[in-house]
Amino acid sequence: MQLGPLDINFILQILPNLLLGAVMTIKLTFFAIVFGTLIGLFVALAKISGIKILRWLGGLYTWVIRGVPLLLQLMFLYYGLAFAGIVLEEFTVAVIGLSVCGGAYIAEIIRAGILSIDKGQMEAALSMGMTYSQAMRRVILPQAYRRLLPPMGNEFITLMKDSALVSVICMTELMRAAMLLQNATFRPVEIFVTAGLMYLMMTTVFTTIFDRLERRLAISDGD
Amino acid sequence: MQLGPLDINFILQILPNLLLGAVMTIKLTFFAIVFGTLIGLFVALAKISGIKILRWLGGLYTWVIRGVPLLLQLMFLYYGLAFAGIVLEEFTVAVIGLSVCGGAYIAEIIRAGILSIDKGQMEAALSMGMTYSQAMRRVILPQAYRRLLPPMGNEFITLMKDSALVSVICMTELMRAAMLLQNATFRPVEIFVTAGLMYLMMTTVFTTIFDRLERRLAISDGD
Amino acid sequence: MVKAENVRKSFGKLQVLKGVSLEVKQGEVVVIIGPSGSGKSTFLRCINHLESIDSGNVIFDGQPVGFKQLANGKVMPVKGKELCQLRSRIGMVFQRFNLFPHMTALGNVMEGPVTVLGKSKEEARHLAEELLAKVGLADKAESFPSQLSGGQQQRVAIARALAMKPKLMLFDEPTSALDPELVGEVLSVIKNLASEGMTMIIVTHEMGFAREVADRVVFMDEGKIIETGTPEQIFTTPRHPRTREFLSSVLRGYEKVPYPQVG
Amino acid sequence: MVKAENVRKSFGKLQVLKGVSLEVKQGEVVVIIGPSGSGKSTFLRCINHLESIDSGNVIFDGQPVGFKQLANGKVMPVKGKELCQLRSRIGMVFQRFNLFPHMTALGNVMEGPVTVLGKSKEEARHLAEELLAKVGLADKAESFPSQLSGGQQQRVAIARALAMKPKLMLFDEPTSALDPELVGEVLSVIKNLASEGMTMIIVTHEMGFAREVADRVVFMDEGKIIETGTPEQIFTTPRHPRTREFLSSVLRGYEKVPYPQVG
Amino acid sequence: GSAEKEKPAATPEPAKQAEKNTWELVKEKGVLVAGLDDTFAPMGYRDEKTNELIGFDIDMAEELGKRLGVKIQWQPTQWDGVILALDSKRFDVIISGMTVTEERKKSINFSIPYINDGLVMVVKKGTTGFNTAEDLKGKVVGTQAGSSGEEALKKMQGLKETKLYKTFPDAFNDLQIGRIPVVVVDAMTAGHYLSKRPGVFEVVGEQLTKEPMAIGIRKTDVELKEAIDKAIAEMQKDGTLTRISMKWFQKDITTKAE
Ligand SMILES: Nc1ncnc2c1ncn2[C@@H]1O[C@H](COP(=O)(O)OP(=O)(O)OP(=O)(O)O)[C@@H](O)[C@H]1O
Ligand SMILES: Nc1ncnc2c1ncn2[C@@H]1O[C@H](COP(=O)(O)OP(=O)(O)OP(=O)(O)O)[C@@H](O)[C@H]1O
Ligand SMILES: [Mg+2]
Ligand SMILES: [Mg+2]
Repeated sequence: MQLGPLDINFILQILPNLLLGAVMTIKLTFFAIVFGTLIGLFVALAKISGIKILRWLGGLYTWVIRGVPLLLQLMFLYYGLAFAGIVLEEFTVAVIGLSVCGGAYIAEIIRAGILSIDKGQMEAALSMGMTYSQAMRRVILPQAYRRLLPPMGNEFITLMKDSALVSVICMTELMRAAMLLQNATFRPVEIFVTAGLMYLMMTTVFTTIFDRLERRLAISDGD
Repeated sequence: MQLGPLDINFILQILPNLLLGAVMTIKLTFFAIVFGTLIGLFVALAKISGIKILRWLGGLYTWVIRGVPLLLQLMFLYYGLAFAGIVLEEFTVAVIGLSVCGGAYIAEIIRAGILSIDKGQMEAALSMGMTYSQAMRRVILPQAYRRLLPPMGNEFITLMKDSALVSVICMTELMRAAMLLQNATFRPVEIFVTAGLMYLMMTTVFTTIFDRLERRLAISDGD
Repeated sequence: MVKAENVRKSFGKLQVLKGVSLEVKQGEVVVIIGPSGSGKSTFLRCINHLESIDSGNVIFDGQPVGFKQLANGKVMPVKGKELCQLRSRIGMVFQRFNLFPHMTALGNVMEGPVTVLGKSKEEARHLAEELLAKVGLADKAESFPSQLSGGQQQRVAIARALAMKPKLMLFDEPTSALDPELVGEVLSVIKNLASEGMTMIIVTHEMGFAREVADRVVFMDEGKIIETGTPEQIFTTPRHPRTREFLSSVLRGYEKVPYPQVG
Repeated sequence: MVKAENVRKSFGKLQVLKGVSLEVKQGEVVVIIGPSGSGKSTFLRCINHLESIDSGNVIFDGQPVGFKQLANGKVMPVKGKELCQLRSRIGMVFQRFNLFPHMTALGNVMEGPVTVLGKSKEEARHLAEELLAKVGLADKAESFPSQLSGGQQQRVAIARALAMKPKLMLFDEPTSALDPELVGEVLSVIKNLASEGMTMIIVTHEMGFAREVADRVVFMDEGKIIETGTPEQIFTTPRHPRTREFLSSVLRGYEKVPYPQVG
Repeated sequence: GSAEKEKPAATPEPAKQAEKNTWELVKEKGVLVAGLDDTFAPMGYRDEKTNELIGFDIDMAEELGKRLGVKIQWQPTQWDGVILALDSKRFDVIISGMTVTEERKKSINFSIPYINDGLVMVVKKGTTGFNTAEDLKGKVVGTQAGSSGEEALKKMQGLKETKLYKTFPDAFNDLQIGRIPVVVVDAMTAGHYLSKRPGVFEVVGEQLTKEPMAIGIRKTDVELKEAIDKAIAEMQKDGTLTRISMKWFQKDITTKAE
C-alpha cells in the first residue's frame, strides 16, 4: 500500500520498534518531569531564601546548567563521571541529565511565579503566626501554581523533545529507534515521518492536557 | 602543566581547534537569530492577522515545529529533502533548521508581546489615519520591543545551545570540534571541560549584553 | 458634514445599534448622552470605521465611510487607502487617552502629520508646539505620557487629534477616566474648540458641560436615538419618559457635585 | 500589654525610626497619626516583627518580640517557633486587605485556627461563621475575595485576624484603600471591637474616627513620637507646632468631606 | 537488532539516464566528492593541531585522484547515514575504510578492495575468556552504529546485547570504564586507539572475520567504478598502496593484484 511517497506496509512493519522507542521517551519524560520539578522547587526556594550561601549555590546551578548544551552535560555525566569512578547506567544518566537540566529551567519558572505573588500575601500569612514553610505551602505556592501552569507545560514539552538527545548515550528512545531502523533499512522517509508524527502526537496530547488543567483551575478559583 | 585532572599544555594544544568550532557556533547562532527573528515576526503577524488562512498556516507552523525535536527536523532537512532532490549544504541545512525552529518560538514570543499592548494603542493609531502596517511599525512593535527583550534573550541562548545539535549533520561547530578532537586524541576530560567552559562563556556574554540592553531601554523610555 | 443613515451593528447575537440616523452640520456641536451600554461608543466608532457596520450608511464629507450600501441592500467595503484618508480627517479622542507611551508629548502630536500626512519633521514640530501651547502644555513638550497627569495626557491627546487638522472631532467620554479635580482643564479646552467653530460629536456624562457646549443633545438608549433637541429642551422639558428617567437619575448626582467651573 | 522601648530602624542609610517608645495597656485603643513617610507603618510592623529592629526592645505580654537587647547593647534574635507563637497572638489588618485569593471568605478565616493553632476543621468552621456574622458577612462565607467589595474584603480580613483570638490588634490604615462610601462599614466594625475592650493600635488618616474611638492619640513625625495625648487634647490644643501644622492641613480636608457616620 | 526483512534500498531513479553519467560529470568538473567519516582513525580523521584531514584513506585517495586526473574533495558525513547520503548524491563515492559486506552490496557497489582487514575483539588489558566468536555469547558487546562490526554482530546468535555507539572512541571509553566487557572493531582501528592509550586495552583471540575494504559507489555509476577499479589496480601493482600502508600501519595489509 502506498500513500504518496510513503509505503504503509513498511510503516506497519517498523511501527512496533518505534512504539517501543516512544514508550521509553514517555518513561524518560515522566521521570524527568517528576525529578525536574522537585529539583526546580528546591532550587527556587534556595534562590529566594534569606541564606546567602543557598542563594549563591542556586544561582551557580542555574547559571551553569542553562549555559551549557544538554548534549555536553549528558556526555559529562555518562563518560566524565565514569572516569571519576562513578559509573551510572544509561537510564540513570538520562533521567539525571534531563532532570538536572529541566530543574534549572523549572527553578526559574517557579521563582518567577513566587515573586509574582504580592508581597502582602506572605506578610499576611506570617502575621497570622504561620511559619515560613507553612506560608509557602498554604498561601504562596497554591497561588503561584496557576501562574506556573503555562510555562511549566512548555517546559515539559521541551523535556519530552530534549529526551531525543539521550540517543548520544545509547538510550534507545524514539529518536534513536528511528536512527537504528534507518541504519538497518536505509529508508529515511517513512521512518522519520512516522517518528515525527509520533512526537507531534505526544506533545499535542500533553499540550491539550495542560490546556484543560489550566481551564479547570481557572473555573474552580472563583474568578 | 597539570591542574587537577587537566593537562594545561594539552588544553592549549587543542584550544585553536575548539576556538574554530566556537566561531562556527557564533556564526550559526548569528544567522539563526537574524533569520529566526524575521520568520518569527512574519509568523507572529500572520497569526494575529484578520486573514483566516494566514492564521491557520501560522498555527500549523508553530504547532509542528514546536512539537518535533530539532534533531529530527535536522535529519529531515538533511536526508529527507535530499531524497526529494533538494540537496542542501550542511551550513544551509544548519541555518535553515535553527532559524525555522527558533522562528516558531520567536513567533510565539512576538505574538504574546504584541497582544500585551493595549488595544487602544492600535485604535488610536488607526483613528489618526495610519494604515495597519504603519500602526504596527510606528506604534505597536516599538512598544512590544521592550517586553520582548527578556524572552528573546532566553531564546537566543537556547539557539546558541541548540546549535550543538547540528553536529549530527557534520557541521563542525564547537560540539563537534570537541568530538573530533576526542576521536583524534582519545582524551575526553580536557576537551569536554574546555568546550563546556567556552559555551558557558558565550552564553554568559550574551546574557550580560541583553541585561545591559534591557536596562538601557528602561532608562531611555522615560518611565 | 457627517450623516448616519439607519446604522445597524451587532456583536454576535447582541444588536448594539438598532438603526441609528443622525446628521451633523458643519460647525455644529452634538452631545450624545444615554445610559451605559446604550451604544454611544459603538456609534462613535462606526463613524470613523473603527467598527464595521452591518447595514446602513455613514457619509462623511460626501464620501461613504468604511462600507457603502448598494442599491440591492448589500454592503461593500471601502478600500484601505481611501479609508485611512477619511480617518485622517476625523479626529478621535478616547476615554483612556491612548497616548503612545514611547513618544514624548511632542512626538505624539508630531506622529500623525509626519507618518500619515508626510509632512517634514520641521513643519510638524512647529505645528505640534503651537498646538501644545494651545492646550496649555507648551512646557510639557518633552515629557513622556507617564510623567503627565491624566488631565494633561488628555489634553495632549486632543492636540494630537487636532494636529491632523480634522474637519470633525469625536470625543468618547473624554473626562470620565479623570480625577474630579482634573476634569475642568480638559473641558475648557473642548469649550474653546467649540467656540472656534469645530464640528464635534461628544459623548459625555458631564451634564452641566453638555448643557453649556451643545448645539444639540441626542439621547440614546438601547441602540436607538430616543430623543433629539436643544440642551434647554432636553434638560428642562424632555418629551420621552425614558429621557426623563435617565436625566433625573443622573442629575441627582449632578446637583450634589457640580462639575468644575471651566474657562 | 505591649511596650516599645527606644526602637530604631533603618532601611539602608535612611533611618526611619529614631528611637520610638510607646506603652499600650490592656484594653487601650491607641491611634497613631502623622504625615506620610513618618514611620507609622514601619513601627506597627516592628511590633509583630514583620520588620526586624536595629536596636531597642519590643515587649509583648512580657515577652521580647523578634529581638531582645542584651545587657551589652547587642541584639539577639528570638527563635522561629517562639516568634510564630507570639505573632499568632497579635492580629494585623493591612491597608490592602491581603486576603488569600484562592480561599473563600470562610476559608480565609478558618486558615489561621486550622494551620497555626491546629484546631479541627469543624471547630474552626464554627468560629469562622460566628466571626463572619459578627462583621456582617454571614451570607458571604462562600464568596471568593474577588467577588467582594473592598469594604467587605476588609471586614473579612478583620474577621480573619480575630479568628486567632488575638490579645492585640494592629490596624494599618484599614480604610485608605476603600472607596469613600465603603469606609463606614469597616470603621463601624472597628468601633464595635473597641467597645468590647480589645486592645488596639490603629494607624489612620480618618481624624473624625480617631477622635471618636481613641483612648490616646500619638502623633509621629520623621521617625519620632512628637506628642501623645487624649483625642480632645491633641485635636483641640496640640502643644507641638508640628502637630498643629499637620492637623490644620488634614482637618481642612476633613471639614469639607466629613467621614461617613457609622454605627 | 531489528528482525524485519531487509529490502533493497530505495535507490532514487537518477534524473535521466540519457544525461551525462557521474564519471563524465566528475571529469568535467575535475572534482571527485568523497564522503568520509572524519572520526574514523586511522583511515580518515582530523589532526588535533592542524585540524587537517589525515589518515590512510586521505593519502590513498590523493594518489587515486592523481591517476583519475581529478581533485578529491572531502565531505564529512555521519557514519549512521553514510549510504543514505551517497544515495542522495551528497557525494560521489565513499572513501572511508568501508568494509565490503553482503548487506551493503544490496544497496551499493564496491570498487575492488584495497585493504584486507578483519574484525577483532578488544578488551581491557588482562581480561580473559575471549578467544573465539563463541565467547561473545551472553555478553554485552559494543561497536559503532553502522559499522561492519554491527553487521557481523547482528548475524550472531546468543549475544546478551549489542550496544551501538556513535563513534568508536565512545565505545572504547565505555570499555575502559567497564560498562561493557568487549568491543568488536576492525583490526586497524583497534591498532590506532590501542596506541593512543597504551597499556589499557588489548586485542585478544582470533580474528573474527576477513573483511576487505573498498570504495563505495552508487549502483548506477558503472563507468565511475570502472575508472576507479583501474586506478586501484595500478596502485596495487606499482607498490603505492604498500607504501601508504607501511606509513600508517607499519605493515602491509593491502590487497594484492590478482
Ligand atoms: N467588541 C465588542 N464585542 C462585544 N460586545 C461589545 C463590544 N463592544 C461593545 N459591546 C457591547 O455593546 C453594548 C454597547 O456598548 P457601548 O460601548 O457602545 O455602550 P456605551 O453606550 O458607550 O456605554 P458606556 O457609557 O458604558 O461607555 C454593550 O452591551 C457592550 O457590552
Ligand atoms: N522596605 C523598605 N525599604 C526601604 N525603605 C522603606 C521600606 N519600607 C518603608 N520605607 C521607607 O521608610 C519611610 C517610612 O515608611 P512608612 O511606610 O513607615 O511610613 P508611613 O508613616 O506608614 O507613611 P504612609 O502614611 O505613607 O503609609 C518611608 O520613607 C519609606 O519610603
Ligand atoms: Mg462608551
Ligand atoms: Mg503606612
